[in-house]
Amino acid sequence: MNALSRAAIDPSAIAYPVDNALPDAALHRPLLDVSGVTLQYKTRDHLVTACYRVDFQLFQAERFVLLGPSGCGKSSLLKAVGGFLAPVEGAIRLNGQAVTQPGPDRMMVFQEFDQLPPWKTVKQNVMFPLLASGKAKRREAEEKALAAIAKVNLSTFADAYPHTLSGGMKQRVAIARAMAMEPDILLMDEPFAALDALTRRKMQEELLQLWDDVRFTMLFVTHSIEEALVVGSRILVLSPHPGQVKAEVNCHGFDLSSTGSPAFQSAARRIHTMLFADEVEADGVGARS
Amino acid sequence: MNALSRAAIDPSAIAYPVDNALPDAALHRPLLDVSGVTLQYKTRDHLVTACYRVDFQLFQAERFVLLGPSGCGKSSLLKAVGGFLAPVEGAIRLNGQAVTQPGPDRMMVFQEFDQLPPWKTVKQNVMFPLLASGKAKRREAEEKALAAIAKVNLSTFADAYPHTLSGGMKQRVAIARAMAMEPDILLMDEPFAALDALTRRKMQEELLQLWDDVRFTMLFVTHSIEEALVVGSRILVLSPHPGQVKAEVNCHGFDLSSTGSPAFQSAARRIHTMLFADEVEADGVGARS
Amino acid sequence: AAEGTIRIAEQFGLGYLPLHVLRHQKLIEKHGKAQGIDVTVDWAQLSGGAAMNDALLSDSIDLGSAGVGPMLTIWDRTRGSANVKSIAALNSMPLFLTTTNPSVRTVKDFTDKDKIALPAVKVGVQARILQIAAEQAFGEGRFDALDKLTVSLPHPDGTAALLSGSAEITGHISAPPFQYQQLQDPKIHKVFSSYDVLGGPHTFNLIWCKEAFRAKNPKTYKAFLDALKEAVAIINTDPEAAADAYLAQNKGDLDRAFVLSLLRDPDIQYTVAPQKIERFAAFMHKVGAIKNKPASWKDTFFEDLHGETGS
Amino acid sequence: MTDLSIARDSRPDVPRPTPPIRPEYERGVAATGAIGDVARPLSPWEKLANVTALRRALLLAVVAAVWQAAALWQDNPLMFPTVSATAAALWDAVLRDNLLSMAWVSLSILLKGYAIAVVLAIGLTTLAVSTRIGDDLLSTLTSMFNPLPAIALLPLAMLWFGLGAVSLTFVLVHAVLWPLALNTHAGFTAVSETLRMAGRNYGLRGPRYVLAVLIPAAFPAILTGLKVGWAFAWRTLIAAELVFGVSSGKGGLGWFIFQNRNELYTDKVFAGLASVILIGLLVENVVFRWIEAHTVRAWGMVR
Amino acid sequence: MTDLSIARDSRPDVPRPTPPIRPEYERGVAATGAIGDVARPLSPWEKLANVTALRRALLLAVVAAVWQAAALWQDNPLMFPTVSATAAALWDAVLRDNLLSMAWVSLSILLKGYAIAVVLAIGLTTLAVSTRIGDDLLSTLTSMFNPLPAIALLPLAMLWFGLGAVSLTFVLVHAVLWPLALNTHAGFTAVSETLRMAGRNYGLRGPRYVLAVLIPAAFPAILTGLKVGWAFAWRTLIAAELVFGVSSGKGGLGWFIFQNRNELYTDKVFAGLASVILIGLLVENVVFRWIEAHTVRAWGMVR
Ligand SMILES: Nc1ncnc2c1ncn2[C@@H]1O[C@H](COP(=O)(O)OP(=O)(O)OP(=O)(O)O)[C@@H](O)[C@H]1O
Ligand SMILES: Nc1ncnc2c1ncn2[C@@H]1O[C@H](COP(=O)(O)OP(=O)(O)OP(=O)(O)O)[C@@H](O)[C@H]1O
Ligand SMILES: [Mg+2]
Ligand SMILES: [Mg+2]
Repeated sequence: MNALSRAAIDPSAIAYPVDNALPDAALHRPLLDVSGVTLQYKTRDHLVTACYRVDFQLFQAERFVLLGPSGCGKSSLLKAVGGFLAPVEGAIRLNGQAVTQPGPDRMMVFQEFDQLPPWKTVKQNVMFPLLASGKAKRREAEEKALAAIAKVNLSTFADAYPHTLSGGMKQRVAIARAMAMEPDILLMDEPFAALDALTRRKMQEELLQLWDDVRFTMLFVTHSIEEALVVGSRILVLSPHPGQVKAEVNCHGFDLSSTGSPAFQSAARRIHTMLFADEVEADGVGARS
Repeated sequence: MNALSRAAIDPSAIAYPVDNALPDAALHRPLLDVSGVTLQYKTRDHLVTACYRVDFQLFQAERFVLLGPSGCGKSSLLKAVGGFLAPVEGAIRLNGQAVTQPGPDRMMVFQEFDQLPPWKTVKQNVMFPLLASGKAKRREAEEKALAAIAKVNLSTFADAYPHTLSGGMKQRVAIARAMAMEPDILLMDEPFAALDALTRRKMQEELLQLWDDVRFTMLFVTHSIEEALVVGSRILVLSPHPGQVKAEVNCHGFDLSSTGSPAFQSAARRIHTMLFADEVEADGVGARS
Repeated sequence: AAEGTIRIAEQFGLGYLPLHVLRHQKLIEKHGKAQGIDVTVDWAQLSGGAAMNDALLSDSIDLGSAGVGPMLTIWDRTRGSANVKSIAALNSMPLFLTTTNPSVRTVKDFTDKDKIALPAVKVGVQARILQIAAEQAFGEGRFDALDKLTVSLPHPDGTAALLSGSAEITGHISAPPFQYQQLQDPKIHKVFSSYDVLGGPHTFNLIWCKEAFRAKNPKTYKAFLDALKEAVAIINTDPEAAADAYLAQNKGDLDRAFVLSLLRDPDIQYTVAPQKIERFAAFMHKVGAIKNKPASWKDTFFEDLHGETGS
Repeated sequence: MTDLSIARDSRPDVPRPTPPIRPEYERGVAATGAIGDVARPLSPWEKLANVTALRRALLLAVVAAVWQAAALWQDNPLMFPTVSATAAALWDAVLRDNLLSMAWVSLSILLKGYAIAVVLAIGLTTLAVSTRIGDDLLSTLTSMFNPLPAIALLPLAMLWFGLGAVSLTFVLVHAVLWPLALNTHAGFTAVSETLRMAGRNYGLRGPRYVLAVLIPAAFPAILTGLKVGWAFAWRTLIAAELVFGVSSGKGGLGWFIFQNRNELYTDKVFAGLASVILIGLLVENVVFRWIEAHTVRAWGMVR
Repeated sequence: MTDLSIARDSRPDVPRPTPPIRPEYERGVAATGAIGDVARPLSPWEKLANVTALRRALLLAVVAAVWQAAALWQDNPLMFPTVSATAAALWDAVLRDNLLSMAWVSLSILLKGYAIAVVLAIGLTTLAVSTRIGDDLLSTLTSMFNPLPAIALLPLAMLWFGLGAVSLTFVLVHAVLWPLALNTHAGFTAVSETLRMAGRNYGLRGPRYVLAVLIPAAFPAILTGLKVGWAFAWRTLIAAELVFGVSSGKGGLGWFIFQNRNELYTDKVFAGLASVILIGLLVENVVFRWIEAHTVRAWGMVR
């Protein structure tokens, strides 16, 4: 049941399980195209560059991970893709169309604990986007919500208000809310950061299971290399603040059962070196523009 | 520079470096005595038991870790020790005195991102408790604050307001704020959860360094077994909701350099089994009273 | 309004007794029938001359009733446009300056320690009368000599202040019945009556309307005027009935005997003909409150009453 | 990475406590299915003190006692009648002067104006958060009209709506609209960025967004606005009734107060004011408390 | 742990897209020391539209135009004068009637009353958040006194403070205190639990806690209260000056309005109201905007 006890698998032997492959065209046009995107925040007396000329592409059904040190602009990039933040340079295109506003096709799990409307119970919170986006009628929404809540182990708290939940429980509600939507694109910002090892593993499982069922496209922010390898199929490594692209690494070969394997360990070590090579000399994570 | 490259050390060979040991009396009276503490929340239509008859003792200069699954009452216990939550059963005694109210002797790092007064810049935020508690005059406070901010790598953001910081940066400010106080007792609630691997490691180092300088007593909540082993000297393992004491485990033998060692791995595995033994059968993390 | 309806606004107090009587006895309806029309009367109660004029100018009412001051003001301002004029006077009443200060015998005796309450500093009827009295006492042009002592207070508050003796108010010019209630208190005495100041009885309240109303509703207008005349006649011949009408309109449990004693007071006269309007207008013109000076009281009245002897 | 041993040596003068090494242990976990409320029982006195209604009633009694004492000491019934005189006058007014129906007249006009103002305020603030020009409009109109007293609107109200209930309603709307809009707008702008983003993420826009996200999120501020608006509706109504007076024979509480003031029945004036106070207490302690308990308090948005 | 292959087989009808496998790459990182503002330049039109003052001035011009048109259409200068007539009257009043010094008289009394009310409100709410009985007291007093119109306090004010500025100040305090206290208290209760705990963790208690934590944390709500209070101070002052204002021959704006209304100089009445409006706009757009920009906006507490 837990990864440590699993046998190691050679990652190079694992490839995508191609069963009902789509036509080529859909495969070779990226779903999401982020090109040369610079994000900046203007504050009263400063101008903060969150990330600088970042490019990456997401193809359909990819599980794309943004990995980088604290403050390198991961959340900002996710918000830009979500349509909440306009790039000052470059463009973000979804299916060839520039992203200008948020929408329920891109469900987002935020990093903050206060993303749950406090006036709705856990169940209502999970139903909210289903109803608001017209994706389900009340009855169906309720069923889906209860199923999602059960997946994150909060069934007994279905009627509790968010302010009575612990930090990790709030994050799980947000995860359930996003998963219940079965969106085309799922944007997740460190969703599992507040969770203990077991809960986290269970959530990862549920997420991968859902992906396998629905084959949504996922953009996932994490600060854990292990999580990136397990959850993602491709990893974008960002430099420290202001974030720039350092590398893109494939990791579709790993899943939850590979964490102990030597291939996994060496991939982790490789990314670790990539991420923190400069730090060893500079020993500074933040630099302000 | 990083743990993965370090040689393994036999943990049983490491003991406390006893240099200027205090008289016996101080050693054998616990600084903090939590006995039979049950914590409950009353909501409008429910009564939630956060933890049930928890006992533990903290001796001076101990680094005591609370470890348990999401929602098991770790934060609640910390709040009770902080003086924010009164136990409905049992007692919490500090130096033999019942804890009735919060105070600057027990500096707390909260789990939530909104713990920084938004009307103060990073520097002012770190200076705030120093000034408010009268621990330092303005000049000295400023010096201490800047030093602490440098330790968490936020010097360039010293004059930024909290709302312009990323989640991880906010947590680092809170850590700097607590460390600058050099308190007798430090209460930390998943302080490193939002941090990437490198930053997290750096924070752990700084914390242990400070402990070694000041020898404060620390109560530390984490959901990461590895972090518990590295940061703590003793670990309290809690059962799932409502939290009860499952075990107390010594881990003063491990430090940042031991993470790769077999002893460390086996300790981690042992705690993992302890924590999640029931789950394998029950497969449920939360149960409501 | 179309012929057959009339909207009248009245106020509280004995001054409006003719209106109370014609309302109580449904005299307008009666005289309407005599004209061959069914008149519906809408009554409104407003609380002062300014509100009255606002209501009239905004066509919220057809007939407004208040003191001489507001009438002259609106007459002056609407000359050449809406042409508001008086229909009739309602009464002649004296206004008393009363005081609690035993050393005050004439207006000259007021010192800076005294305060004289009146409803509207500088602009109300009471203020004008005080100004006329001041001019008489201190000499030509010194009409504003006492203005610095005056304080705006509604009648009831001024009366309460004077009676209770607790505020620094030592003088008051109000109107019936307040001034009579005050004089029942032995600590309070009269300094002057406006009749002395103006040299005889003078009109206190009138009722007026726009020229257009009279032109468009001649029958209704006539019915009203006839009713008013009858009401005045009733008051003068049958004070008991008038007192009943007053008490019925004002619901409060004022002492009937007190009301009757006021109605029998020779100073209080009910007549549709104006008195001393010209004197008043001349003063207001002199101090710049009105721009036009009526050559005679008739300028400010519709011609229906021009046959009466007024002044 | 810093070498701990160096740091250690650098501060040899500080006492360096070292914790004892204690034995490890493991424990069985008790079944906790049936943990009930283990709170310590309260003393009867504490229980009584917990009844808000009781505490507030006591407080009211104290206020009344202070009033009575002050009135007796002043001994000036024409300006400041005692509580007992006021209570007697109130009772008398209810029985003989139809005070209740007058209060009802006022209340019904007030509720109408209040309701219209609430709708307008929501509309205006929705506009203000949706477009920048709407924001300018709200801010400009509010700073222009909010300071204007009802009396200033009187002539205009009469000009447009004539004498009577419509004008009163207009003045009431003016009294309630601006403070409510100010509070609502401030509440809207203070909604956390994350909640906003969550709402917009669901595809909510325009009025649906305001209704489903901003209004509940800003509800504590809106509630304050409603309370302030309620109070000022009364203030304005009473003041306006004095000026507008009555038409077609139906006076409200303001008229009652004015009438009795004119006849120097100060105890009745105070009775009229007391009924305003009583209605205020009732609305605060029943209506607003209920709303609060079922919204912002249940949601943990306020303490 | 669920076996993925089972789940996969259970939904064979759904198309199962599979992403392409792309080559990996590594890149050098550019030096970013000198990244400046890379925002796209705005068109002149956008730049103009960004000047708040300009937008609001335009808005004012539109309001004035609507007023002028409505007044011309009504054609009733005695009830509703045109903008131009009002402006002329305003100019005339400034030159000949000492309007500026009258405005100053009003303003200085208003500021005094306002300041006292602010202090009282802070005190009362501090009490209310510190003790339960204080909470009851605030809630009860507010719901009792807030609905009372200033005119109701007239006899009491006269009784206690006599005529003149002190009574006026008293009435002003009444106008400002309750809404401000309501807003402040609501703001206090809505401060996030975490911030409260952080503050108390520093050992802050009582007034220091309120000053250092609650007031800044509740500042958006307090600011709203200050704005509402400011507006109601004006409303009340103008209404109350009619009664109290001119005892020593120095009338304020309210007196100016009252006097001209009595004499049917409607253009001057509107000129008086216009100066209230102008002061309101000035205070909102200069004073309150400045405070907002340097507090809640700088702190990211409001959008
Ligand atoms: N609202 C804001 N205003 C100004 N600057 C901001 C704002 N939000 C983020 N920033 C800045 O942008 C940079 C990137 O922030 P972001 O939140 O994207 O980082 P992150 O990669 O998500 O970090 P973390 O892992 O700590 O969450 C930071 O330097 C931060 O200071
Ligand atoms: N304010 C509250 N009101 C009611 N119930 C609460 C409140 N805060 C916490 N709880 C409940 O108490 C239990 C323990 O919460 P707590 O925050 O202590 O958990 P935790 O161990 O810190 O979890 P996590 O690791 O997810 O932060 C949970 O079941 C939660 O629902
Ligand atoms: Mg982030
Ligand atoms: Mg917690």
